[in-house]
Amino acid sequence: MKKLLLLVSVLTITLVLSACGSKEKLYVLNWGEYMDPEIIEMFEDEYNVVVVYDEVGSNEEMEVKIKAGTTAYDVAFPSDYMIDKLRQQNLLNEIDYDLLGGFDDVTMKPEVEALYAGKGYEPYFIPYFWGTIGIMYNTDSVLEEDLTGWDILFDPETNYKIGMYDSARDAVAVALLSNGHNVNSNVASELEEAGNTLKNANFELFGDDQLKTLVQAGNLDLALVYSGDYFDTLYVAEEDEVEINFGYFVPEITNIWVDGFVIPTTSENTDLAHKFINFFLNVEVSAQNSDWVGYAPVLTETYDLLVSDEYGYDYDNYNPISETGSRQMFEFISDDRFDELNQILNAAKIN
Amino acid sequence: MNKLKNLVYPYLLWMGVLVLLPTLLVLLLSISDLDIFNLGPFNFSDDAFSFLGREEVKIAAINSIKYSVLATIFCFVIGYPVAYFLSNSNSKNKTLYVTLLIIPIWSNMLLRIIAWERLFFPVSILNVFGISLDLIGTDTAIIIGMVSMYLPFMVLPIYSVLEKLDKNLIEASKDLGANEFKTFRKVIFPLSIGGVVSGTIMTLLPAMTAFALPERLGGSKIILIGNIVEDYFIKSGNINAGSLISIILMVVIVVMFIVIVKFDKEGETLI
Amino acid sequence: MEKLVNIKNITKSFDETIVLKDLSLFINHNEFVTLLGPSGCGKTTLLRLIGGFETADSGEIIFNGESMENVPSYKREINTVFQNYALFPHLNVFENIAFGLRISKKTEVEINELVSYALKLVKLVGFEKRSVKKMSGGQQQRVAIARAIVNKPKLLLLDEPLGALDLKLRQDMQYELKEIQKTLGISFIFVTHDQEEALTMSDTVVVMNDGVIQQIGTPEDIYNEPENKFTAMFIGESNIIDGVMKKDFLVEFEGIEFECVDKGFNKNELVEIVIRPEDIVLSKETKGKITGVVDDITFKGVHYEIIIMVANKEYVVHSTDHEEIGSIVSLNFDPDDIHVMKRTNE
Amino acid sequence: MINNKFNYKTILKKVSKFLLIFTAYSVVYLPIIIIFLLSINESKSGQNFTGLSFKWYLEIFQNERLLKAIMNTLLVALISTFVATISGTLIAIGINSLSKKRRIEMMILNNVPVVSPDIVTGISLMVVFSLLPLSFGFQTMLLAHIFFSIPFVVLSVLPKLKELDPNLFDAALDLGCNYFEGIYKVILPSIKTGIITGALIAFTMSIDDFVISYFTSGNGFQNVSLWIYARVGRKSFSPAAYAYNSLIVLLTIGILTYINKINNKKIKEN
Repeated sequence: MKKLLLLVSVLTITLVLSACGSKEKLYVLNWGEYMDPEIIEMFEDEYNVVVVYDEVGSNEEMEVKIKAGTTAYDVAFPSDYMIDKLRQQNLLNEIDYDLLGGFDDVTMKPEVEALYAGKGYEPYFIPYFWGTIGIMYNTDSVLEEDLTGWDILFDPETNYKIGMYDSARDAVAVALLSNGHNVNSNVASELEEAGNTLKNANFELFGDDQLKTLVQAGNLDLALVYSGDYFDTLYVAEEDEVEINFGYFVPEITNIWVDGFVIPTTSENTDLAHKFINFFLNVEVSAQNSDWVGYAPVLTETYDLLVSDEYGYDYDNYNPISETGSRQMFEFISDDRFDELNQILNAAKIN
Repeated sequence: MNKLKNLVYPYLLWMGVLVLLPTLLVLLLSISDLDIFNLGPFNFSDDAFSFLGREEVKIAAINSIKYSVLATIFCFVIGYPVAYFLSNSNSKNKTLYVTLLIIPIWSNMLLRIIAWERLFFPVSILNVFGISLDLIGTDTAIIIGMVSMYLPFMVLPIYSVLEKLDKNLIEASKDLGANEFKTFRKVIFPLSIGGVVSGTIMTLLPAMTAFALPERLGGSKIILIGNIVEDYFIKSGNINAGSLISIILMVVIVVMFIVIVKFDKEGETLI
Repeated sequence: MEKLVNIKNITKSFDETIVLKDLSLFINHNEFVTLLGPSGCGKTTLLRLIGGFETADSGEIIFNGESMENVPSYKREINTVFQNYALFPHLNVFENIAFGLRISKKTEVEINELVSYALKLVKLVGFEKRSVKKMSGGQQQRVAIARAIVNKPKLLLLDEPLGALDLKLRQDMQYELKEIQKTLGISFIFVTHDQEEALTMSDTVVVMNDGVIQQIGTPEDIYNEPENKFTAMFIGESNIIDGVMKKDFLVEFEGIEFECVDKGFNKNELVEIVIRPEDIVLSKETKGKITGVVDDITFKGVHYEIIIMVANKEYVVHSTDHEEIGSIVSLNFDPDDIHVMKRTNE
Repeated sequence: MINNKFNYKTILKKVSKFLLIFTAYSVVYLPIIIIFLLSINESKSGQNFTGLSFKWYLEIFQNERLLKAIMNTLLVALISTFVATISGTLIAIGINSLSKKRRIEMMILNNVPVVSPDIVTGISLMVVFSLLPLSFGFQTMLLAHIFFSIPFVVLSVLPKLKELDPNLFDAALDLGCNYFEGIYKVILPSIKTGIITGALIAFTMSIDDFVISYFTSGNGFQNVSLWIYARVGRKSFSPAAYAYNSLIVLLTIGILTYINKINNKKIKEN
């Protein structure tokens, strides 16, 4: 019994020591595997701070964590509509551009900047990564000519095995698009029509991270995915030297999303938060980060660097816009409206 | 013995703060529009109750009961005989065999569910053996998954009750003319009810409130009450409705707990 | 008449320790037999073999003319009263007793009749609905007996059923069991290590030790005519003296020749003599008798227990009158108090 | 007199017995085997077998975040099990000495955490902790794990206490033990198996918990379940998780078979 008591006392001491480190702390709330750990270490060394890195799997979880206030997050990475939602609940600080020295010598890619221009929440965030949603297809089983638009996903008599993303906003948005409506439509009839489209469709399953691997394996022929999912599978397949038997088709009109740095009002260290954001405005750093994460960068300089032969990335099918094509970004919706979308999705799941 | 009583008082305080206070809070949440993230003034409202009428909630409730009962029955049908054979075997590493059956519950449940998911798709490792399953989204997938996760929780209590059974009773029954089967039916099984009750509770409860399992193995097409509660708490932010459903779920479980426990007079069966 | 039970050359061992060594025994109808011996002598194992709870390594058991090989215990018309009663905790008194009857599919009417008869026999009328867990040891024990006899077995096995009872209750139960055996007219095999119990209840006593039968006989034979040292020592108290058998009816020990009632030994055979302490009468010192010095005296209620030192050997004597320690006395006994036995080496 | 009746009934019984045992073990172990196969598969996506490799086992120690998550999981599990077992046992002793009615009431209170869905426990603990002067992270998660482990310890110790002869404790006091010695020397040894079962279950619950940890964690304190769940969003998680999992299972099986072998040797000796 004596030995046990000794063990416990040692454990509690080490624990107490580890808790109150001396260094200044920066609390970051981000998606999983969405930032190169090396860059965090570089930041920690340069500013002699400790970055406490918390991870979540969805925008809604991010909102819950910030609203709960159980941790004083300094930097978070919500998507466009969530930035708008947090702003409206005044949970975000405005970005103080004077503190972002690096901002002057970089320019935001025009098509990215155009997305959120005039949406009202520009002052609250700095873009981090962006992407589209599209259809990942298995090249062995799907005929190129079938890939015309969103309706391929919703054909009730399809003999393709189709996977739908298990997220209310994306599923309903794509249904709306296939009926020619806007992703943010709040018109009851359009939403009802979208609901029926989803209900009558013949989905194999609703999933999230597994959709991309299922298409690659041939368990699914088509699936609604984020552009990042496609690239992630592409890089892994290249690493594995495995035959690339899948493609990414972006219909004419699709949803586009932007994740951005934000500084929640819970932050107790906004200066350090700005330094952290500023750190990623450096072209080399953001290039290394984009290379690790695999998503397309938002800064033109970084984009040019990655496309150059030093990295040799080819982003043309990352966001291929034809002249007639257009992009629609999600806007802030209230909890009730979100609940409505969720009901539509659940209804589709149940039938 | 009475001095031992005051060991209980600190526990009362601890449970008071961490059980009664929150349960009251969740109750309050379910009958008002209190915002959990900034506990301020609130007024009573019954909009949470309107959620109960929803199609998705009704179907989820039916699914939860259907799958948890089915899974528990399968766990019992497989679990009881296995517990019986194990406790009857006189091999010297009997305890090892039982612990081997319990070890898997120490590995992460989400990983095990994902492992099953990979097996249930047509293209899977089973193709090496010429087998190709297409079970995702079917009842079988959910039942197999639940049995795989909860079978040890059924076997353990039954095994321990059978182990404690006084062997003389079995001889007495045989002595009075009952053959193997009758002895089992009239003596062994009735006396092992306590274990069956604990096993049932420890299988039915988790199965009823599962949410990762139906999501992955049911292809999110089969919704259980756990998914609805997760949706309302995290995704669509109607925490009040989520609280109401959780309260109802707890009441149902407690009632079921009391009804099942009636089988075993002492009243504190569980493990 | 065919024997009820015929046990032939039974040997049984539990992982290398031999518990029964080539044992043969037969039991008649309507006979109260007791297996008596120290714990670990194999008596319970023998009982369990008859009951079918163990299978012998070799040898045969014939019950009611049929071999019991491969016959499981539930097919034998034998019932057992277990040492710790083994009452079914989940059934009340009535259901416990009716258990066997329900198995053999008796009608409800028959069951009620038989159970109330059994309850009357064991004096537990009115206890039908009681839960067995809440009853006293004596009552539980009687339920166990009722549960066994109600099935009208041809043979009843009792494995030290009175062990857990207090003295008074045990004596009553000994008497009651004897009565029940008489009224039912079936054979009982009763296992005990308590010699007094064996002597008061049995028609025949089988003394066992180390898996071997030491002696079979009526209580009187066992007590008065012990065939070997073990039985003499185990049953009652006895003084065992080495002696020489001069000729029939004449034995010499302690250097003095005495008349006795035993014969059939060859001349001058070395023998052992058993004299019961209560058979020795003390008297003033007289020539021609064994004389000794009173070494110790203890009051045992019914009698005094006096230790007499003769040369360097101790004699135990039970007598009702007091003797002074150190006084010289003579030991007197009649010829039929002397029991001569073959000398065993151990 | 060996029973060698070999009719179809015994064969049928033997076959059905084997089948049932085989199904039970295979349905429980199949995912473990798949996880093991995934852990030695070279390819990250695990869709196709691109070669045998143990790199994911190495990556456990290279992937700093996963390693930290594993350390956190084990740290919380060990401490919470230790504290829960000690306090749970003492509480069970206390409850056992109550009158029947009081005891049932205490047990209903004790079973609430076991009975209520994890998500409710998680949310309510989060709210209560936010009212208390606690920093979210290790402290709150440890407290939460202790909270839901104690009831299981109480539930496994109590039945053993009921089998205990009540005046054992009085006998100890009578022989001069003081109050604590009485418990420590007399009661604890005789309910050892109950305590061990309770500890094992508490450990299992803590290692495997996800939902309650999700709501009671913070400040970057992450256990393995949270690490896996957080990766579901943007990119799939690294197979190092499979490797860690297989390591735990292999280790436990190894230890238990070893202990079993020793026990059997010990039994054979005496």
